[in-house]
Amino acid sequence: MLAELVQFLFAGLTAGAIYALVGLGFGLIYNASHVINFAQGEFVMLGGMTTVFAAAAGLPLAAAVAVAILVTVAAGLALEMVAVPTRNASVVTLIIITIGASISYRGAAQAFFDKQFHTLPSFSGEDPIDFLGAAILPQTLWVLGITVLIVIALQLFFHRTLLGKAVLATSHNRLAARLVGINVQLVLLLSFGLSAALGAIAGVLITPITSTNFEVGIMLGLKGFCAAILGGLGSGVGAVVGGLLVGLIEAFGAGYISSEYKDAMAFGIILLVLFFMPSGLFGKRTTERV
Amino acid sequence: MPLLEITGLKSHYGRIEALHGLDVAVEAGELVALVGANGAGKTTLLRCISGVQPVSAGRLRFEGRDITRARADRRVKAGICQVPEGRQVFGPLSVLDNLRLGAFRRKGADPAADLQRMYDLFPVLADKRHQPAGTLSGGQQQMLAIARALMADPRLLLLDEPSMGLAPLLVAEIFAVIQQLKGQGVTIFLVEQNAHAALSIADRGYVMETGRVVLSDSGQALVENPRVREAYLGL
Amino acid sequence: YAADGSIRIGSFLAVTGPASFLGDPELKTLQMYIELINTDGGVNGRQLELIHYDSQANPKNAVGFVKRLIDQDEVDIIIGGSASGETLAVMPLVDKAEVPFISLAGSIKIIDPVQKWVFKTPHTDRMACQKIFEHMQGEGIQRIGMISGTGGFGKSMQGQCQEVAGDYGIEILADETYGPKDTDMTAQLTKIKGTEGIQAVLNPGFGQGPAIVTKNFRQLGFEVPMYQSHGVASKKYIELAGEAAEGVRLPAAALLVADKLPDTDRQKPVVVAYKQAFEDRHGAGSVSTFGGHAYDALFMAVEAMQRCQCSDAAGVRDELEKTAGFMGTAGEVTMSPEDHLGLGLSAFRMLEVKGGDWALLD
Amino acid sequence: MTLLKVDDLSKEFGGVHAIEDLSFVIEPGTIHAIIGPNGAGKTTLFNLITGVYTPSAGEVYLDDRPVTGKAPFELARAGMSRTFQNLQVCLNMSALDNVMLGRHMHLKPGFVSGLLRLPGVVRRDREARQMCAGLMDFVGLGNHIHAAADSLPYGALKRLEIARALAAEPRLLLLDEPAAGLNSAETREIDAVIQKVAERGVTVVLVEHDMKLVMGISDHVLVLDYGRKLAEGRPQDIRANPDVIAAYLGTAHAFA
Amino acid sequence: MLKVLASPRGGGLLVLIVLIALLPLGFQNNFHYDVAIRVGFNAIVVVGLNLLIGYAGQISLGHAGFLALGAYASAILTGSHDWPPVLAMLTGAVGVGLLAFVVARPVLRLKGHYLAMATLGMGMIIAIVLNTESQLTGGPDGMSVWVSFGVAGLEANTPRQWYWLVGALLVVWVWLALNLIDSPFGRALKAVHGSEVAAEVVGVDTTSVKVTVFVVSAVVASLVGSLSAHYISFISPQEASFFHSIELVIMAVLGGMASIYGSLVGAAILTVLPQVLTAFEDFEHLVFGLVMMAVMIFMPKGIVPSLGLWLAGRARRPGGEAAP
Ligand SMILES: Nc1ncnc2c1ncn2[C@@H]1O[C@H](COP(=O)(O)OP(=O)(O)OP(=O)(O)O)[C@@H](O)[C@H]1O
Ligand SMILES: Nc1ncnc2c1ncn2[C@@H]1O[C@H](COP(=O)(O)OP(=O)(O)OP(=O)(O)O)[C@@H](O)[C@H]1O
Ligand SMILES: [Mg+2]
Ligand SMILES: [Mg+2]
Repeated sequence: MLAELVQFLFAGLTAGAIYALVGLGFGLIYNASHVINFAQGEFVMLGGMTTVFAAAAGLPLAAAVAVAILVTVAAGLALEMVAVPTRNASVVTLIIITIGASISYRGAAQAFFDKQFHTLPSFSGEDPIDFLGAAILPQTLWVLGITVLIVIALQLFFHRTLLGKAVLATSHNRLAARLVGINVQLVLLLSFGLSAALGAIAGVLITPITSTNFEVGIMLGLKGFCAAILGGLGSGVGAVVGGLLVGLIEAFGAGYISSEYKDAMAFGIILLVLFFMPSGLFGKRTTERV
Repeated sequence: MPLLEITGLKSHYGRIEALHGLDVAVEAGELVALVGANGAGKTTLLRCISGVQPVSAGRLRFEGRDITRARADRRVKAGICQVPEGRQVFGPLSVLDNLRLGAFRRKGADPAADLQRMYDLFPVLADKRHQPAGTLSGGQQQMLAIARALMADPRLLLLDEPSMGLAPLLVAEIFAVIQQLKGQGVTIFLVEQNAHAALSIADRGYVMETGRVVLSDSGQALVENPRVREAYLGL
Repeated sequence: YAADGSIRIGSFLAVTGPASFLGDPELKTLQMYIELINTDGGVNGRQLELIHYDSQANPKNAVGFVKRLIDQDEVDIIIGGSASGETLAVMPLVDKAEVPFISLAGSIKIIDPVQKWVFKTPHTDRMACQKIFEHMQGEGIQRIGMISGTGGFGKSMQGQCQEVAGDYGIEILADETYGPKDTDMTAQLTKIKGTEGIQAVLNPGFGQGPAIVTKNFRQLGFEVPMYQSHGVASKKYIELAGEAAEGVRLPAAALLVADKLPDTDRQKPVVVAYKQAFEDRHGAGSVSTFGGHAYDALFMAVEAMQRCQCSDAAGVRDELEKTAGFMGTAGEVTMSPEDHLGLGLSAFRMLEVKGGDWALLD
Repeated sequence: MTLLKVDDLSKEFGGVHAIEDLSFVIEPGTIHAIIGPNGAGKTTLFNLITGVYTPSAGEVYLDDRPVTGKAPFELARAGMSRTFQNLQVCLNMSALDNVMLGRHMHLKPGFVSGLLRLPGVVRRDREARQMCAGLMDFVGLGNHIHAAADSLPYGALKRLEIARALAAEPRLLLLDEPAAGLNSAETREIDAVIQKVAERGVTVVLVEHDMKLVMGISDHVLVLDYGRKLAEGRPQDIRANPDVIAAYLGTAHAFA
Repeated sequence: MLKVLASPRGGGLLVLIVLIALLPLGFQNNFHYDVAIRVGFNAIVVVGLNLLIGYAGQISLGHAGFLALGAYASAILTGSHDWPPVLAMLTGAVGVGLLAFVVARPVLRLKGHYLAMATLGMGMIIAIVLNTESQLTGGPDGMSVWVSFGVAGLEANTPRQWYWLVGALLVVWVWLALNLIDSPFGRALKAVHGSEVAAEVVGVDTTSVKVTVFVVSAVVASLVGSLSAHYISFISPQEASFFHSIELVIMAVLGGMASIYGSLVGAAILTVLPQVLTAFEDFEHLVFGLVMMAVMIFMPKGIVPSLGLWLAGRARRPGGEAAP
């Protein structure tokens, strides 16, 4: 019984950590621009796919990962440069631009890589670790560990550094940000670049678990969006809690109730949470006054 | 050589020309006031100077260097700071963070000392330093906007209606601060609806009407000018 | 037919979207062989022209494209429909327009009841269930757990297997599902593992899902055998699941074990040739039974046209129905007015993954 | 009968008492000013009265009936209308449409009648359009009638809000710093507007830091400080009140 | 000329009618009718959605769910229960209307991206139910709709008949929508977008406005779902998918937010474009994405409003940053 429960728990944590990683990327761009980047999942895809193909081309794995991060960051910067100069565009317009970008990245991956699924070797083997009778893959621990590291780094960046504050300021009021001397363009490039890098790292980390192909970004992006919203947009801790929660609901839902409706349960619970906490679990209440 | 020299400045919103070729000069250490009716283009002018509003013709020179195309953040670095119309504080950030961001472009300054100066100036900001700026009252936000600009240690301070929404006591105080800053050698370009007070302390003043400078003279002369008295001072 | 005298072959395949690993090799196969046939002088002295649209496995897109193929492109025959949903969606259209249509999808509903203009090449999902259960019966397995994908294929297999299980004295004690893009299935598998008396686990599904299921299956240390369906019948599955795939059993066409077939096997020349041709062009290990479905459809059609020396719809259809002893990648096909599939259970082979490759079980 | 009665009203924001145990009444047909230092709670009070915030404690009565907790639109329909210190203008609409919005509840704004464009809708709309253009003229926006709201300068937006509030034909009009951003000459125009409105029998409550305006037109002044009542009375008394001078007006202030 | 086109009842509708009347002259085969009919269906849904998204500023990423519910109601009621199509359609619409009404209040309290998430979740739940309850819905393989659509003996069977039916419905709906946005209700709708508090304090019950338009757009989607189910004679859970919802939103935004005619243009472009792009084969998706981005970058307000502004010579220069 306990073993089963622990197994469900880790099933949830595995999926959840993946969602959390993607959710963090959403938060990063949101924090700088108030844009929901629907191409976030494609960053994850590009990270995984580029690594696979670079490795297949003969690069050692570490070099392949570096190449993948570079390629993905370039994709992120390119997105920022074409999308954000559309300054007086509404948020919805920007969302549509990022959807267009996600379709393009997918299309490019399909045309220049292939349509097959691919996988990468696990970082430290496939032998499951026994924990209270449950079997856990070492790769899951990698994902969880790096997620924690990233969230700490982001937390420090946004709460402890002036540059982090400048990023937040930029998203809230671009005019005022320029008036206090923030190089808005640079801040945006920085956050898109970081977010892409984060996506690429996520892609490399999770490919051994989930495998990758040119379309994996869609569902990962969607789940990452759920994580970011459930946790409260812009909150790093929120994205992680949101991601893990979605993963856990799915795992426990599948384990104890119905595997067919586990996704519906996750969405249902997100809806319920939002009804009572309209800005997510850790989201800032709006501070604008009339 | 004037600190700020504007020649033939034009600016557009879409195809509508809001500024029709302005010539304005501000000497170093001067306090210059700009008055004009609603929609005269005062705010537009200040935004052009700060580089957040595109210039369609004309030149802006700061210390003799052409800054017409310079990025806004470069101008801040060069010492041009603005208290914008409508406060524009960073709502979700704390008061303290707003102030720190005011000094974003300053290297090597001692923020603690400057912060203390701001808290002395506006004690309420010290009380509320950890609150999100968006929850402040209108007047408190105005104080924050002023303090934020001062944190940058400006050489040219652009003030767009700094007394708006402030209680009478504070209005008097703001004008005192402006004079004090001038005493410290800060050059000030002041847009103010409280035209009487502004012109009274200004070295010189400009009067704008629908995108043009129609009058410029010493502050005192403008206060006494019958046309100004009638149209802007309500006397 | 077309003004330039060529024979037009229309096709709609799920080249992208959730079923892209079906549509992609199918399209590649069609393209490759039509090119080859054309360099050999075409069919009945006429060139073949392929007109293809990517349906993304969305029935609505498929309906639109089939209308386009019929009304605008005026094709002579349609080959396509990688997935069952899109095939079922367009069947009324081809029926009304009276265009011969060979489907590449699995569902038994496509040919049962028989529709005049609709044929199909792959084994049905029902046959796969039967083949698997037949094997289980032989192994003395009576109680199983099942974990299926919720996509069209998995869901259909799930239903069919439930229906025929009783015929083989098999009881499905646990019946779990997972979404097509799920990243972790240990929760469902844990539940199956906790079910008393399970002697085997069956996982119908396609895409990366079965590979994850397989890995999770090993992770949890199951001691019973795992059965997969023909939905994973490509080398890719072994690659993705890695060592975890060792010992997994599945029913599949002979194509997967082309080289290992005894030389006496009548199917051997066909599958070896196809495998060679495909892998020469798209890389070693790239062949799958899915592309083979397209191969079978194309050549069945071509042979029908050659037999009747015609390409008009009615002629080709009638001739297709008379297909007999056609040796394709899926097996030997003999159609009749009552059977628009023409494959028997024997066309399926039971395979097992051994040493990172397929091995014949029988 | 009192028009508005505020009884022991309090509002707390996470420990900050923006309004504390405040009580006062407003008689119909008067101009009532509320002044006080920045952060005294004036805007919060407006938000409480108009239903934008719900009070932590206390009651608001309109025509002696309790209206605490009612939604802003219900209070608007009961005869309240207001402007905002932090402008609330619909920038996606034309200036005139913003004012027309003020007429909303007088136009029988049904969904079906709008869908079918029944003759009554057209007629009422045309009349409203005329009336609202007149109102814009009245507040000094005559030359902005066809402008897009997002192209108006700050001062014009403030007046636009006044016109919108007037279009609702309220019995009780609450103005939050109507003269902010206006120069002295323009303030005088607003002064005249307010007086004319009051003459028509509308009760006006005014929050304003321009003492010349406040002292010139109000019948009654309420002074807030730290969310509490500091003083209340006729303008001339308030001006001389040492507490008010110390907390708000300042001695240096030479008001005419 | 453009002013006339852009002014609601000043001729735009006439142009639309003439266009619909003359278009068949250029049609060479049934496929062309088919594309036009699908443009029409999409346009009707998108006009409704634009009332919600473009005018009231409330995003929904779940409307495909409502559309699919309408489609399934029609399929199931006419198929398994032998109901007349119109009755089935109306029953579906009432059901969807009720559902939308029930969820509207809590959902529409949310703002921006949170609202997007909630509506997306709602649509996903609908899609999952349709996918899972295969006894009723046929599961992922979908189900056929055998009954032809008809009222009182008049049936739509040929593409031509469908074309005129859809064309007529589109014209009526566009006319109604144009009326609506030019009415006090429409002003309230726009005000909800502009500033909810401002609308509230002049007596607009913003909640009820939002709920009304949400329900209306859902019902319109449901009706179109029913009709298109009969037209295509097949439905699948993909109708309810998140992609379909997104596709509808893209049509609204691409054509132009808060623009009725924009919705028509958006629907037309997004329906026709994929047919054109098939020529690019492997690069189809890449090109499609790039086209979408390019349109939104160069016409951030959407095609119709941006062209309108541009032609009217009032296009804002880029970089003019308005205070938020
Ligand atoms: N975003 C905009 N779009 C179009 N026109 C604008 C925009 N902003 C300002 N204008 C126009 O530019 C002119 C100058 O406006 P500006 O804001 O500079 O005036 P101002 O002198 O600061 O007025 P106020 O005293 O009210 O602040 C006005 O006629 C105004 O209508
Ligand atoms: N949402 C909120 N959260 C926290 N504190 C708030 C909030 N709203 C108002 N306050 C606090 O309540 C106090 C009263 O604010 P209010 O805006 O009512 O002042 P005011 O009298 O209108 O001032 P001003 O003249 O500057 O406009 C202020 O100290 C403010 O910081
Ligand atoms: Mg201004
Ligand atoms: Mg206030």
